[in-house]
Amino acid sequence: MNEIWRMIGQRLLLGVLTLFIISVVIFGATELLPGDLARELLGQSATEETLAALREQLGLNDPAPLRYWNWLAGVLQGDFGMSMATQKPISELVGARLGNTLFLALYAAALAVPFALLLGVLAALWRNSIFDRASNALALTAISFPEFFVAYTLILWLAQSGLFPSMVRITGSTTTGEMLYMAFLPALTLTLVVTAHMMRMTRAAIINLLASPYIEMARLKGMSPMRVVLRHAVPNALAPIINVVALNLAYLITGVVVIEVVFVYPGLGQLMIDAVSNRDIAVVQAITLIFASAYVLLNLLADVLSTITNPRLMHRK
Amino acid sequence: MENTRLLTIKGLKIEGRSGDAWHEIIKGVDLTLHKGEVLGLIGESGAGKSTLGLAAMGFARDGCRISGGTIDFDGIDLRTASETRRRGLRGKRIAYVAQSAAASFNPAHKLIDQYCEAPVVHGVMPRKTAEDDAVDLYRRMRLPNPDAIGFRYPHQVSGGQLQRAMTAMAMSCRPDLIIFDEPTTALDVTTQIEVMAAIRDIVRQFGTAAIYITHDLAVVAQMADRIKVLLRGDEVEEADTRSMLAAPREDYTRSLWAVRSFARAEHPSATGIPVASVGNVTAGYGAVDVLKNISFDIHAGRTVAVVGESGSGKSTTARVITGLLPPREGEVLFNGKALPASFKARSRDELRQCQMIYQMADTALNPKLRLRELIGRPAAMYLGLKGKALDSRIRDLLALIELEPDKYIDRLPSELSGGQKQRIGIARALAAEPQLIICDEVTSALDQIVQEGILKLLDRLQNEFNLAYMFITHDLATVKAIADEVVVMQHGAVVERGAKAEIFADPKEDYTRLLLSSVPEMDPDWLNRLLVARSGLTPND
Amino acid sequence: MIILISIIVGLALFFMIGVSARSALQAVAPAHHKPTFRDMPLTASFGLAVILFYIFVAVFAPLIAPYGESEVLGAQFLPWASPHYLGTDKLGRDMLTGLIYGARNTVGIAFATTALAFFVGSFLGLWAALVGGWLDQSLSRFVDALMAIPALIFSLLLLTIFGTSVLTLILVIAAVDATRVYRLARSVAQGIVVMDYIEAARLRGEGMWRLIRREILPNAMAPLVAEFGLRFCFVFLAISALSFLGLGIKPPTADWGSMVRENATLITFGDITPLLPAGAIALLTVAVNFVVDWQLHRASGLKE
Amino acid sequence: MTKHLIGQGGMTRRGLLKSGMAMTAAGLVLPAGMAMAQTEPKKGGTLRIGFNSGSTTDNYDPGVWDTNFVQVFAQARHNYLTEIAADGSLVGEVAESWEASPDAMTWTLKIRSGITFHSGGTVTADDVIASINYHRGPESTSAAKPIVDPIVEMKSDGPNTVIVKLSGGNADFPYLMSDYHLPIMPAKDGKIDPTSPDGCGPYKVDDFEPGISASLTRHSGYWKTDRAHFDGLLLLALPDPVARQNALLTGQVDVINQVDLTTVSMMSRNSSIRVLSVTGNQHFCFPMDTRAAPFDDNNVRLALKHALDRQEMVDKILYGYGAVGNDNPIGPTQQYYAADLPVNGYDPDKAKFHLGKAGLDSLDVSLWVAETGFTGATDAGSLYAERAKAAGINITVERAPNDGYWSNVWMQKPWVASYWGGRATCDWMFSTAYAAGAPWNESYWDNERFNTLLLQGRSELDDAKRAEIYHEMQAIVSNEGGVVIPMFASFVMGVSNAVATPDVVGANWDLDGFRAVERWWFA
Repeated sequence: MNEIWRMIGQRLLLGVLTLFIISVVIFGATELLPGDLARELLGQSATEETLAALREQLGLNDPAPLRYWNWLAGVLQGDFGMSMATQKPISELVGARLGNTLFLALYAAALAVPFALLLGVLAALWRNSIFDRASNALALTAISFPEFFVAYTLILWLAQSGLFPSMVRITGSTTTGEMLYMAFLPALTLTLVVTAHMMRMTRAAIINLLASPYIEMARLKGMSPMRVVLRHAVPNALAPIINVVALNLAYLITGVVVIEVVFVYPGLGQLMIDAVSNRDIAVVQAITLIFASAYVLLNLLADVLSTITNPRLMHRK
Repeated sequence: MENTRLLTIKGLKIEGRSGDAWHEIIKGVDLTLHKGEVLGLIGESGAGKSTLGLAAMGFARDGCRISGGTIDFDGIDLRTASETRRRGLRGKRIAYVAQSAAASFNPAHKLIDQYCEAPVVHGVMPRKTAEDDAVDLYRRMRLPNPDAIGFRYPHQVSGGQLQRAMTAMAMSCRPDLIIFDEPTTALDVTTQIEVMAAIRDIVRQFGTAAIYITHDLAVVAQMADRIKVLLRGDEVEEADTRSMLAAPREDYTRSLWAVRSFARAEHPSATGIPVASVGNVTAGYGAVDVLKNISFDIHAGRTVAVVGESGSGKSTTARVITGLLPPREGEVLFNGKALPASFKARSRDELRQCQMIYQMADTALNPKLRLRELIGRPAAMYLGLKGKALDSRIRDLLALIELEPDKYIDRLPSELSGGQKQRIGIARALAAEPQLIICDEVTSALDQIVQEGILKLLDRLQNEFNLAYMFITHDLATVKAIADEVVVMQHGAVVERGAKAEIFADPKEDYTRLLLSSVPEMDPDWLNRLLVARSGLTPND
Repeated sequence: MIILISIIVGLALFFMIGVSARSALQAVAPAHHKPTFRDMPLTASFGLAVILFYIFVAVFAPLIAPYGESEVLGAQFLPWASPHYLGTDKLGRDMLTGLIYGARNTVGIAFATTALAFFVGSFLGLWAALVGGWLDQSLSRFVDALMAIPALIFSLLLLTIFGTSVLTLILVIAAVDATRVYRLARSVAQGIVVMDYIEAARLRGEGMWRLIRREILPNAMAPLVAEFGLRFCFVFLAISALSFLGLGIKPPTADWGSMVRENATLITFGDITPLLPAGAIALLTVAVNFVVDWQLHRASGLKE
Repeated sequence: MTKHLIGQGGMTRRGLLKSGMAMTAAGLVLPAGMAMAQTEPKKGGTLRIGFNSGSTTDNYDPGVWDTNFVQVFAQARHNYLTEIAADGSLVGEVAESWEASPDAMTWTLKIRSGITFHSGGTVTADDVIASINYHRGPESTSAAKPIVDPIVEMKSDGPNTVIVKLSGGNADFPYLMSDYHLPIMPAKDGKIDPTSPDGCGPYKVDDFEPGISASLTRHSGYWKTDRAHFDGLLLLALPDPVARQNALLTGQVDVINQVDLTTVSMMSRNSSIRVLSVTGNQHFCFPMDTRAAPFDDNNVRLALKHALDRQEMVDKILYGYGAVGNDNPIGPTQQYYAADLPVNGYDPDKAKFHLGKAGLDSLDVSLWVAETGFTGATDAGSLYAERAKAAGINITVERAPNDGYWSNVWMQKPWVASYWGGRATCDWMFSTAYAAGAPWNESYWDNERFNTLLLQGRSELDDAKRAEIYHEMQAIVSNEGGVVIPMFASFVMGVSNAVATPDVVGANWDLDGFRAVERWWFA
């Protein structure tokens, strides 16, 4: 167990390093973007005079390294700063939307993960059967359509008939039940998008093991195919499956801008896009770091789980 | 006898698929096994031993199918029985012990869970009883700490113990028949004896019938009541063990027997500066010393065999000489001159002088390169050969290793047999025109007849080019065949070294004696005698 | 009922194409490859047939297309009837022509992008695995950092900085993809560099470049090629997603990703026009993956 | 990157300076009130509008509003000194009446009494002064700064009178005060609070989540009794055109703006909604740099003006929701519109003829476009290029990124796509975009005769003479100008049949001049 803690510690340190690299990359990238916050805020009606005034007010005239340093110093003290475009603290701006993003990600994961694993296991069990081929072809088809296209199709089928709403409107009084109902279509779209990947990986990971001597041993012990797959193959295929699930969970948190737009879902992705177009660097940085942390933490979680579920790593000689 | 008949196989045909075509692996074999009887199945790789063994369970591997004949197990026709019916027999009445217990135990579950699986699923006994039973059987199998060992995971248990645990697991439902598929092949000689003894005892205790598959005649001689010899899916002959050993009827059987007789003439004793000299080398990975102060010399035209069990530091010694592992202390001299410790610091010519042949030709040859490049590259690189000169050199080398140049020059390694691949490894080493060749277990993955061919080739080349060989092996028979000098290693240290004749005739050290005495002999009573002789000397496993 | 019929017709087509492609390939293949094609599953031969068809269309687009790439011919959104068998688009351009030229542009761009990503990504990945140590660590950390930035957002940033010409689009998507390729190439190569033949080559004194090119790369090809197939298809989707965010390929260059985006609004009214480019992408994706699956299966040596 | 990365891009991006206000010589003082539809409006209900815009940076600061979400949101909670009525006339709002000195340099505004803020206070002259002052001065970052810059001094004369002194005579001043950046907000210590939603408009804010939604309820003390019929409003940001359409079709909203024209015909088949479209002065154009070759030769300009099929553009880019333009920025609804000008139609031969006069056989030019230029600019460019081929003109359509289009492409590249939100008066339009030296003279056009006429027209008070002057100016622009204006684009809205609209719907801005929230009602 100590080794796990040490691994977690090491990986968290590496994660911090990763986040630092990312913050430099993103800061550099936003610096390179044409135009600046002042120009974006004032829009086309900007004059040189008003631009200069606004730049002075926002402190945009400081050299870039100094601004980065100020930002970093704030972050190290736990203060992500203010959104300059909206003049609101980042935490206030990001807080609710982060909740929404996580809700949608978890909702979609709750649908997609069991579904994908079940399909993957069944496809491996009945490999090369009609079921296997059909689910594979369908899964491939689902991922080969752009996300917004899948979303529009679902709207055509499920929203226009009035079965589910095509847009999500969250107010203070929205209950979880209502949320589940309203967010069903976005969650379903995401499910279709990520299922294929997880299912194919599950199937491949299991089939990959079926040539192992211990699988043959299990069969020679007279175990049923279902038991062979579930009890003998799956526990050993967990590492790749956990990894692909983590990767897709990370995607569900970080990569759903398009879905947010189509279903008017107030998540972090839209906020991020807005912030980029406004050159609101503090917000871009904060959201990128949230996304990157999600990625880093999920990968870490995946590795920890892979370790815990692997007796070879858990029980040394 | 008729009523004690347990397994009757008649005219069994099994086909394997390559692509769309099916070809026969087993070409109509008969087999009869009585209750409590042990039948030895022997043959080289590709003889169909395992396939036949599995067929006795009504089982065909993926890509294989039983295409003819009958398999009658205690009145049940395994070919026509439903899959469910067959599943009901497997593990319960017919059990299987695989070659590599390390690979055949599921790494995700504890030993005892895997032990209990068959009895519980087949409804033979409840879990609790099964657990108690496991401990009992572990004890009978003379496993250390039988109460606790079941609660370990496979990777926490040594190979020999795992093999016994697997035999115990096969016994869990007290089957009528156990198929042992080369259960001791992967083990060191000293461990092999323990396992053989344990298996033999338990089979006798429960009166279980067994099919014992192996390629090692000496092993089968200890285990089986009867022996059946297979060659490429056909039966060669079958006879009672003692009569088979005494008087094999068929030429093929005799040729199997004869392999052991190869021995080359001893070379004149060493003179002059050794080609390579390992001087007081201590080396290791991290803080652990794998080699502890070892020294030995290799002279031109002579073969030094480095012998020891797995983990004794044989291969590490080779890594020190080649420069892959710079030693912590000591040095390697080449023709009296110190070599840079790391291969990266060595000159091209220094690299050329010392070549290596690997155990697994499959991993030692780049599977995507053709022989022309595999062999030609060292010649082009070290000797600067190009074009015609290079081509003719490659052809010469192929001819040297007895492969027809025109036929083989553009082949891929996958288009060669195991022995041919090993020959390519030899040709590649020769292409550099070295003084020293390190042979790391070069024959241990090969069948005995093929082994002999390789050894003869190596011997011829040594005479032709006055090569020095460092011959790493765990197989004392090979040592006997080819070595001039022997270095015995254990736990990273040299236990004993000297001329082959001296070592074999009069080993000075206990370990050397243990090693030598553990080599199975083709005498059915050898194991009994040895166990009696050793009863004072308990194994350290 | 219509769905049922179309499924039956689809399956029939699938088998027809698959079987005939298999026999055709067998007939034209060189002798020692004949067994390869004889053994291939129907899905793979179907996939191969589709891919060859796409390549044919892409190469000979100007010869096949009934009209010019940007030619405005008549009213917009004409129904499917002669002479516009797939109707016209919103400017009155022939839909079939657009799809045919789209094949050329889309497949061309996707190929260039993926090839570039693989060249850079696999070289760095193999290099890192081979050299190991400090180089491996720093490269891997950097790539980890880049991968932690969501791909879409990262490409969006880069495209905003560098503009949206076809060249920058290729470079940016390739850069993002290269990180994924690096990871794969590195992990595959880590399995290869421990092989004895690499040790033998190192002991022989081979240089880095030759080790990568002759010793490692040929053995890493199978998984890399499989990944190539997948990445290749994802380029279409990336272009499509980017054009959703307003950063796709510039007209009049017709590409399927942008065509899907352009017509996607129609789908909510049950119009099937957007299905054409989307279907073209989907068909190619499925086809490529069928072939990739087959190749992987062959490489894995599983007998089933 | 544009502000509207998502969706179809905003029409109102360029805000104030491209907006226009009617300036009629006779309209300096007009009574309040306007013609309403015959049916008696009903009270009640919550109007839900889906907007094509909405950003997380949207806020209450009047100096930065630039998308129709905030513009309508502003009109919903604020009143202005003046208002452009649906018919284009100017009416008083907070200002009851106004009066100018003879040199039009000093204006006296009479503040309507009895108007209350949501927070309770009454609107006074001080509030008005503070509200306008917010946009003035060196620290101001307001987009309306150029409008209020000519104000030299503002002072109150009692609680209901404001006196404004200008640096130069400007007969347009009351029009300027209707600008959406200039709401009247409560003053405290002579300053308004730009972060406060407080206003004296018809609705007060309950909740505002930038980039997502805003909800409002009726201000019980609102002074207009014949307006603001809804109990409440819900404004939703629905940037994706499909999401917007579906929201309307499935009854999740009552009104949407910027209907996706590709599918408008299919949408309109739905019997529960109707498509509302008004054509004003909003026009799409292709200005060229008349200083640079080859556009410095009017023959080339004429050739280009005859090389495009305007009707086809209206049909295919606007799907019929618009009108053909004649390279004249003055629209048919305007007072001095010259209806009898010869039409610059699609005529490849004529284009060739003009090209020949310029001494050219063929012409290769690049046209820079982006969707921010105008919605459909890329397609319009493709169409233009396709049609111009027949005249031997090869147009290379260069699609520029939306982001930075207005700073890096527009007025930087020799030939670009652009649009104007519309101008109600000739003087305003011409002096902004066609007068020599004007900052937004996007064609860098300098026509002596035209410039002289512009000054004459501004000072001319006689209607007939003005008509004559503006007629000539339009002819000059159409024939010699450097801007190709192929079409006038309508504002196209989707409206649920549950919503009733007046007979006359404002065409100066989207959604009934941003005032749908106040002028419409549930049937």
